[in-house]
Amino acid sequence: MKAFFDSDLWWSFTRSPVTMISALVAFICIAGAVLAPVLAPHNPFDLASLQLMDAFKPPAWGEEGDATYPLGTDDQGRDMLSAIMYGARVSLLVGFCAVIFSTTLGVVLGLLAGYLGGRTDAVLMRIADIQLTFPSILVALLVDGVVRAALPREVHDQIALFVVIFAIGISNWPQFARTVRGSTLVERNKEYVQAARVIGLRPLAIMRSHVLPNVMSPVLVIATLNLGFAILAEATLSFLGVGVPPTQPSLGTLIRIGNDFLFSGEWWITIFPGVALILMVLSVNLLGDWLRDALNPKLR
Amino acid sequence: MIRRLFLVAAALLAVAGAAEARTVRWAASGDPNTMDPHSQNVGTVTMVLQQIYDALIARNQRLGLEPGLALSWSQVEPTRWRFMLRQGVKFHEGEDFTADDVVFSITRSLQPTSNFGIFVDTIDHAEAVDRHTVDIVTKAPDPILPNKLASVYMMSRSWSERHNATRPQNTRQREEMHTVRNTNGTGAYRLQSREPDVRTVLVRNNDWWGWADASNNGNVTEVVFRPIASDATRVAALLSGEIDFVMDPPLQDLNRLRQAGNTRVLEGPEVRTLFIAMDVGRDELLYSDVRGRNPLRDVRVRRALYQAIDIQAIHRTTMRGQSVVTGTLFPEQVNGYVREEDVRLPYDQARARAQLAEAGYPNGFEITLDCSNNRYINDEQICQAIAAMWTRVGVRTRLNAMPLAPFFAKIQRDDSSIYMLGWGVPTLDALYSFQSLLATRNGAQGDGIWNFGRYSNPQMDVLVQRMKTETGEARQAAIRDALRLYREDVPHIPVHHQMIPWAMRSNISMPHMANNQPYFRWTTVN
Amino acid sequence: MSLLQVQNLRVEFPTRRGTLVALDDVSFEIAPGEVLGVVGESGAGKSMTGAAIIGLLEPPGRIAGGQVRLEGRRIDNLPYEELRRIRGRQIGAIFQDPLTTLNPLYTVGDQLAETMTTHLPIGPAEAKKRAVEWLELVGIPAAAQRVDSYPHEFSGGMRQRVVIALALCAEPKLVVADEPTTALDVSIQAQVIALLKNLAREKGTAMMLVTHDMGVIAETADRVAVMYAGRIIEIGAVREVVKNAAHPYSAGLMGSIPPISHRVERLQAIEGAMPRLSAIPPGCPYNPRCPFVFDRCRVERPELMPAKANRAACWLYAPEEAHRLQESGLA
Amino acid sequence: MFSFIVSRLLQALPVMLVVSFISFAMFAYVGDPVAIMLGQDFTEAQRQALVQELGLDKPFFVQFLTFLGNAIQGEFGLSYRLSRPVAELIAERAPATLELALCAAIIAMAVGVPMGVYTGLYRNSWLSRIFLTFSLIGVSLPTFLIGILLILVFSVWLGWLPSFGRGDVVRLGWWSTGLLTWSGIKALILPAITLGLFQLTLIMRLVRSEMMEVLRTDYIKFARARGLPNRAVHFGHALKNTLVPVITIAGLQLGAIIAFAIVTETVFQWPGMGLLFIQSVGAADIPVMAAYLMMIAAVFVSINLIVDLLYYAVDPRLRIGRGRGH
Repeated sequence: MKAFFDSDLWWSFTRSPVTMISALVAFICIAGAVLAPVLAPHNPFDLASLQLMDAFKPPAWGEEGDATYPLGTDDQGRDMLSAIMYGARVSLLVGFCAVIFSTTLGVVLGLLAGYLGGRTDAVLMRIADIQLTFPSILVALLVDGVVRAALPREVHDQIALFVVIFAIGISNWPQFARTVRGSTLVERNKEYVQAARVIGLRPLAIMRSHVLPNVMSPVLVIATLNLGFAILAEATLSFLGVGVPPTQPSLGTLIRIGNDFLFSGEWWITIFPGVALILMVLSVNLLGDWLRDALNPKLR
Repeated sequence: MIRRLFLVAAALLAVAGAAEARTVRWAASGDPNTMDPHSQNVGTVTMVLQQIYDALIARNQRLGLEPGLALSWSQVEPTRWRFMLRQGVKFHEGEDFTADDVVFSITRSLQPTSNFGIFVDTIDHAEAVDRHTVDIVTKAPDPILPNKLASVYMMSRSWSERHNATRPQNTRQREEMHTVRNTNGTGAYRLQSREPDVRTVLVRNNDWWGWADASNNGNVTEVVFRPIASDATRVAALLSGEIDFVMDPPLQDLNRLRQAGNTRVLEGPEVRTLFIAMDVGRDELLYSDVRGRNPLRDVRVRRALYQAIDIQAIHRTTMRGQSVVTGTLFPEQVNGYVREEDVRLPYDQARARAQLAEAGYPNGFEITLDCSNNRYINDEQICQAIAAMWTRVGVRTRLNAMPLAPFFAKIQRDDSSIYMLGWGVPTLDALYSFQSLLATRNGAQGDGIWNFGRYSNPQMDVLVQRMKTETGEARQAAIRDALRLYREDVPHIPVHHQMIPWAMRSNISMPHMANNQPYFRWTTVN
Repeated sequence: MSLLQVQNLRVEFPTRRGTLVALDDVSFEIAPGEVLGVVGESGAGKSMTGAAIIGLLEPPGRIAGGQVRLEGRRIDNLPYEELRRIRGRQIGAIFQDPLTTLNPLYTVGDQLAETMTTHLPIGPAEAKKRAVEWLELVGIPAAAQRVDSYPHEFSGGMRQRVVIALALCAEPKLVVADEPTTALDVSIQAQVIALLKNLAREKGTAMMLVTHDMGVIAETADRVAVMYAGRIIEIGAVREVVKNAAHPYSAGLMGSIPPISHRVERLQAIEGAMPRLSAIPPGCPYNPRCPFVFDRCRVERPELMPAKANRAACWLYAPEEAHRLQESGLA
Repeated sequence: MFSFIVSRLLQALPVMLVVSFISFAMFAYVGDPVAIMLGQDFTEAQRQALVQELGLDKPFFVQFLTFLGNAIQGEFGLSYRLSRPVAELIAERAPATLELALCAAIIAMAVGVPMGVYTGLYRNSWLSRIFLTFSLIGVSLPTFLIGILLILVFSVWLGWLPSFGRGDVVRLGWWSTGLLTWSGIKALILPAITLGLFQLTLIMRLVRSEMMEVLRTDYIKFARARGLPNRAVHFGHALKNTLVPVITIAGLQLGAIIAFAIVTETVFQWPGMGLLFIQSVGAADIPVMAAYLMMIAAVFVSINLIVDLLYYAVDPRLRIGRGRGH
């Protein structure tokens, strides 16, 4: 811990107020999302608690506002604050899982390609090239579309969340794989790895203990920047109506619903989830930017 | 001299002004998926085609029957109706309209690929008596045939044969026929161009027979229809003046449209009633946690679900007042409506819980409500509200909202435990609803074809039979009894009659129609 | 009058852990046509001195004190644009790695012509003609054809010849050559150095030759400056410094210089390592490694003072410390 | 040059094969076309007849080859939803999407590259900071939100620009263009900005980091040491070297723009392929989806080819050696 606070990373962190603010915002978003069941004033998933007569309440500070609903309510009488907290939960869940998925896949395949080289490398990188040809949002749409068409609706609804995670995750692995492969190629030829080979360590062990730690910092940077992308991708899919199921509304779903009320004066139904989404992605992106600069001394 | 020139110029301008194009740019959420008049009995198709095609019998602004392509009609025998046709009518491509075209059109709409069976189900055949007289022979006496024929459009035999379109397009087999994109009617407007999903342009047919009639006072020379699926975009387009007329403005934006100054809202009821239908046929529900029995077969459970719904909250909040709360099957415009039977079971959560307990479900049960999300006004929101209300009395409801196509496919497979449906009555007669929705599905054409909950009550079947055959007071009595039975047996949970606000630029005036169809023959642009 | 005068030059790098002093009180002069060798271990500040003279210190590095004068005119505080006119025209530069010094997307002819048209009153056609001449001059065979080649089509040695041509083509009075042969194959180092030396002599160009290769210095330079930890610790005629170094560090450094043809090691190893810039000891920076260290060295910083035939920054040569010099055996 | 193109085309072949295989798999296996076509009431004989008619009883690779053969001729069957030949539908919509994508790409490049160059050169100026903040907000804003906000401001509040559709189009043979009418151009502005904004910020950030990378290289230092004017150093030497990676990414981004057009077209009801695709996804219109996929793949492959050719033009190192060492 002490080592951490003493590190360059921490130092550059304390030097950048923007980074500190975005870290704070990101922390609030994540905490609010993770602790939603504890912190949220209402449970928007509990149908029995919804009061239709409380629908369309403006935020608490408005004229007809109600202190029970700090950010107002939506068309079903759902508390917006709670809905946003739970929505952020879904958005972040999808974002994190998708990034973890693509990171794992990308790192493993990248290590394999870089370390083993030869045919494995050629095949894997060719696949990555092909996939990179396609924009990730399209890959995600197609995966989602195929699964949607292939599975009966009920089954699909139950696994929709995983489908979205898979669709977004699978669309991003080549980025990781390429980076890791590049770093692995460099590391592989370094003396300590050669030495490890000579003393007869198995490739797997070499990769895990020698190569992997050295490629982690670019991976961390890409992962952070990808988190913002994954959250946006999920919101976009949900906005198009092919994302998470409506029973578990994410921020994108909330925006889509709120979109209908944009002209009618009930602005809070769309503005607040929109602001929450932007804040979340912006803070994550700022952190990612900072991390990239901090871990890449050349840029300083 | 100069003054005179001015006067001439002004006069010329005035003339030019009178002759200038008066265009109505019209938007709705859905696009017609065919231009074939006998293929799809869907509002989005009819709203365009009824400008282009005429039926034998027309409707007036109050939806009453008027002479159309037929000047007069009479029931010459119990099963034979005779129609005297209007003379000198020409199709848009120049063919004369004759009795032979009527026979052709009736025959065409009787084909199995037609979706218009409900309007022609009683017809045996049509025969031309002379060039301008047609007889239509029914299998059994059909007192409301003229009502039905107001929805059957007349095509040209020679044109159809020339273009290899003598039967309606089979949407199932996905064939592309000439009629998918081309029309040849006798109506007030001609189809000038059509790009599916993008724009459909109609131009005024100055040779239309109806313009002679002073009641057809419209001055619209061109209609440009564009589908805009997104609610927000549609409203934005109207507010910004890119669109003159929106048929389905979102309810939440009505206030804004009323206050906007250059737009206005026409309000009025639609002849369409939303209700919740239930699977009362199966012994075990498909989508529920109750095993071995079907709670919905118990009238107490149906009543409990009924009384759990706070319909006023839905009316005020979800519908923003744009609904007519009802306790019966159809609104008052429909022949057979009885005000005394239009009474709801009161909203009473405690009573709902009590009845559930009585029926043996003190802890409620789980159920899945199927619902469309783009068919009726705020359909998904209504279902969400209802799901919440049911959950509150213990019936834990999962909402399965989906687009029109999969929704209809699902309920038509009898693959639903409980679903919300909206039912319009184009014939404006009670039989249409009872026969389709509540008669036992027995394979006879028309009976119970939309009865996907398999409600079957011999009493109801008898009453439907009487509606089909009897006339006069006896028929009215049968309808009254059926409505009483509907209230007592709770085969459906009525929700409300839909209101259909139309929004338009202030310079447009047109009559609001309860069948949710705009009539440009009555539309003026200033 | 000397061509280049550097007086009390101080270069600082502000960092998070305080300001690092990369060059401290560096002073020297170069006469017209003279070759000054600058030697020292890596990190001693040799390249930094060159960069400071041509005004291309990498940010955040900056000149914090002292002056640089070219023909008596102060150039360290000139506006960017005026200094730019001096670079290439008056002071040419040669960098270490010919592989990365040339822009891969332009032909060598284009790069030569571009430099000449920038500084000399000639048109493109003339520039092209001179480009071929310069390539011939630096020994590129078939120059007329190779003038349209891209850098990647040349070998390393050939590329460094191109770089030399680029540095000299606007006929500057001074060339700062920063380790011009380090990145080259041993077999061609001598050729390139010879070329550089001959060209400089031919054109009368003065040169500041930065290297850590004593052999190169011995064969090329007129005078030599030895740098250590950002300071010049000894400066003098090359013969004197090589044969009879005054400063203990230089003396160690010059221990043996094999002939350029079969050289194995570049600098004789000296016990210990040069201090990092962040940890320069007070007094004489060499004191932790110096075999002759005494108390004064740890406290007081020595200035350059006459020492043997040279000038050295070592207290042993302070008149009052003469007895210690005797004991050390350096005398 | 010729062999270069041929080798690139040969490399594109497997991509197209893989994509057509996926398309075919979708077409043939997803959602059972026979069941979809027959509806609910059918006899076994009818089913068999349709199976034969569609050739579904033939061996797998024969079916695939048939599909491929048809696809090459642009024959993808009829749309389930609109009962019209899919190829015709796509050909009708393609101009709308391509015009939109091209304009968006031009906006993204024309604004993004200079902004990137500027921020790369003057890293600490206040304008750079504004640009950077703007770009961060740009990448953090979902496209659909940008579109909605633009409509709100420019269509509803200000009433300057249309909120949907393509305006009046002019037919030039089979191509329909909105660029020749005033209303068409007005209709293009908001969607093109919406679509281009995200890419603009991406390109700006990319150019900036590449520029900074290049500015640190020795040959830039050497160019300065040769006393070249800043203009020559920045725009002659640095920018040209920056362009190499920028071309790749910009090419890939053009693909991304076509894909993201799906979202923009939905928001603006732009009658292009993206809207067609989304409507088809909603209606499970597999033939359209399959054809769209093939068509997009073909577009991407061509874009990649063009990118490679541009590379070839910009980077002399590619013209001889095999290596693309960088």
